[in-house]
Amino acid sequence: MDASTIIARRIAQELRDGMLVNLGIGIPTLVANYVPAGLHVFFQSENGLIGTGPVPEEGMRQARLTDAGGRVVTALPGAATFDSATSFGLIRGGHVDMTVLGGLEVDVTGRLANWTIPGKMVPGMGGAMDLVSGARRVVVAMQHTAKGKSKIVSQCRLPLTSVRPVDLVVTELAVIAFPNGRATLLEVAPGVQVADVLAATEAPLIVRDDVHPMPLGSEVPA
Amino acid sequence: MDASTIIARRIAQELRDGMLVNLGIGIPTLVANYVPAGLHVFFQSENGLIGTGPVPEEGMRQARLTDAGGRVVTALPGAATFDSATSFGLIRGGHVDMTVLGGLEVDVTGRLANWTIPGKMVPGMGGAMDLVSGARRVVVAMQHTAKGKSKIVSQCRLPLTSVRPVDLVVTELAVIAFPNGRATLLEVAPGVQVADVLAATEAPLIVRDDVHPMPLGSEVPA
Amino acid sequence: MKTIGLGEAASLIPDGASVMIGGFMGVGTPERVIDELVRRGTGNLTVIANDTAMPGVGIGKLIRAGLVRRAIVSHIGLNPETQQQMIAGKTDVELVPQGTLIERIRAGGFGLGGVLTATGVGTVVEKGKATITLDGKTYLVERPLRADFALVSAFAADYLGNLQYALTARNFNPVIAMAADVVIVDAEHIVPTGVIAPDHVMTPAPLVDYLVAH
Amino acid sequence: MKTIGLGEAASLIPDGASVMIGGFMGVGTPERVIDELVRRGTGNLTVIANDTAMPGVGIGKLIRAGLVRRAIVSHIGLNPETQQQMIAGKTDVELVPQGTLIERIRAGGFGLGGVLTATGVGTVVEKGKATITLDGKTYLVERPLRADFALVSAFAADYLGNLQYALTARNFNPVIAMAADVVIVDAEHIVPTGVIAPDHVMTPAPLVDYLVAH
Repeated sequence: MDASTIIARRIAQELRDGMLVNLGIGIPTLVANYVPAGLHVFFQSENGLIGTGPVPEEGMRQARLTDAGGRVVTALPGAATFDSATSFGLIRGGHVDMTVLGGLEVDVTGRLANWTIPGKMVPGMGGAMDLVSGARRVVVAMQHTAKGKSKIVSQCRLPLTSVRPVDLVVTELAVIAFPNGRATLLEVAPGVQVADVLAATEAPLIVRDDVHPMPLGSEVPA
Repeated sequence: MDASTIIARRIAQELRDGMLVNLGIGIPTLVANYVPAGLHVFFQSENGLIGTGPVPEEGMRQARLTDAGGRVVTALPGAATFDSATSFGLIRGGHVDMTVLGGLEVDVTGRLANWTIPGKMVPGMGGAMDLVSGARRVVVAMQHTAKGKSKIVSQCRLPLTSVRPVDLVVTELAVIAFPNGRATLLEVAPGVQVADVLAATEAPLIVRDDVHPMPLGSEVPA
Repeated sequence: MKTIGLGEAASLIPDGASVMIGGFMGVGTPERVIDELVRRGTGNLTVIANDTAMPGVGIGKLIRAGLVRRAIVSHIGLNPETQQQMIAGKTDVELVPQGTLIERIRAGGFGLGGVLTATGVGTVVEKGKATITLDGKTYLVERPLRADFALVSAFAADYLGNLQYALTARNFNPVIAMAADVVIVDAEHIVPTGVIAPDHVMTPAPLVDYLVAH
Repeated sequence: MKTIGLGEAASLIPDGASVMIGGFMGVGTPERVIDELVRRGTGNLTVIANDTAMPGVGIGKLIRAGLVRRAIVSHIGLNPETQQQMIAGKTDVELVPQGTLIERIRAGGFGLGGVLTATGVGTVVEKGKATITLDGKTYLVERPLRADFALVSAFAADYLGNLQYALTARNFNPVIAMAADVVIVDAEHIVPTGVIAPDHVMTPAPLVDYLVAH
């Protein structure tokens, strides 16, 4: 299983029936492919849609129906559309139960940087700052390292997305939470040892006695 | 012509094509009966309607279609409905070109009191404070006196609706504006003399050289 | 979203709860839920709504039954019973300009710490409020309002909980549906999922906690 | 509301104007009006919009033509040309969190002096902004945005100017239609008055100044 699949499948285990969930671009989008059977989850695209469905069949594209990445999608029965002020009211007002975003760095207290690399990449924060500040639960989906360097760091070098700590970081190696403001290892990926995670992580991690393997659910066809 | 008719017909002369106008309960409502021929005016009910029409024919009532006084009305072709936040966005944001409200007192600088008589009547301000603070043009429709006492006063004794001065006061005797923050007599009703107005008015009035009779338009059937 | 009976819906609301209620002079108010609260005698309520309607209509029923301890409303002009209870000290009435009231509720639901408005500056509404002067203009800092419950009246609800309102019965309803911990909806029509087109949904389903069964 | 030709519509907008433009990655952007601005070379514009789309798409056409002096947007990630112009100092880019951006535009259109939001507190977004601490929580005071023109893309407009948007092409459009001195609408369909039902009107007619003729 590749890194993205591990991350997406693990995060899908966080879904609960009736949740309103916002998925960022990239790995987070994949989470929608692994919704556990029997759950009804609402997916929001922050450009103004709840009930985002998969990409349409050939010949059935509607250019006015896109996700937050600008990709043409479909709408599930019972979908709702709305303007951007309402969309961010849902986000800022805590109506989004969970948001899944990519990350560049997460510090030892759970603070996320994910919107710019000064001098290199200035894409802008888009909706990320509102999502991290406002969603009930913030989950970061990212590879554990970039170019061999840990993305879970003692202190963020990059500009923060929010001072609010995230709730969970899921990588292809580990699941990390931040109880009492300290990065804590909860789970390891199948075949990964605690020592592997510690070796790959810059930030000091509290290791719980009950570190266990990630639940990945059963694969559901996309 | 009774007082209400004079006031309503005079105020109708202030209407311009394409205006969005909010009419308060009472005399202001009558203004809609005298829209000059050839003008298309949008009337807003602040409970969430633009395109408010007259009361329906017998047997055609729709209980979910009311004006700001709670009266069952109709909607004209091209009407629009919206929630209260949007309705007051239109008002506060200056999209309402003219509002016509009743008044209890207007002071010599044009400040209006129209929402409460402490110890006697506590109806609440409803939308009046937003209308007076936010509409582009504020016109007060009221009788010149109440129980023989002038309602145009040196200083309001009643709690103010807004510190923003109104633009025009129309009574059954006179039209008064507030250039440079001073009550100024512009027009008198048919058959009324300047001296009659001065005698009926507590506030000192500046009398313009060119005081002229109120234009009342031609009566348009309701 | 869960579908429940009328009695069960009303039983969720304890004495002393804060309750936002849709409606403008009784138009767009969930009458059935109000009737059930009156029947049960759920009291000591804080009601946040545009008005208290007329005696014996909509929120006026709660007033008449003496169930409202505190009302945050924009006016009570058409309900002399509210005025009497206010003067008698039975009901605290906080009068808020209508545009400010709906904007405070929206701020509560939209996650804002407040809004700045010129409405009420220099009037009794200013009393006890922070003001801020920006670019030479003074504004009141108006704080968000939230409630334990929102009692929403809709024209149609689908099986998921998407809502549609009709004509001027919309008023406060979509805004209060954002601003309460528990949202209870009474819909005139319940329709299968998909019957309300996405562009016509006025309150998205995830905001609705309970739909009162027909 | 006045119906005018495309050329006349674009000619209303002078060099140096501030322009709010609807759309999200080009979806819901009035392409015809943009094309005409490019043809005329209307430059030195301040653009307020969610993003600058992609190179050669929507607002990306204005960028490519070098017509944008200043952009107030939430991201430019999919348009490297905007990034290049920013680095070269040709275009000032002010990045604003998307939820804050739309709320600032709304405040401009809804007559608010600003809104208080926790979004951006403790980040670079806070720089140069007033903060206010209420009940122990710190908020940024975010000021209203307005523009000389709003360029709105609608799905349908009726003869009076009532507008309806479709699906995710709605985005910023109904909000900018409240926040500009002059509102110019390009609608995919023009329909007789009454064809859009009152409950389906998303922008009421009095907000629209000009409708581009078909």
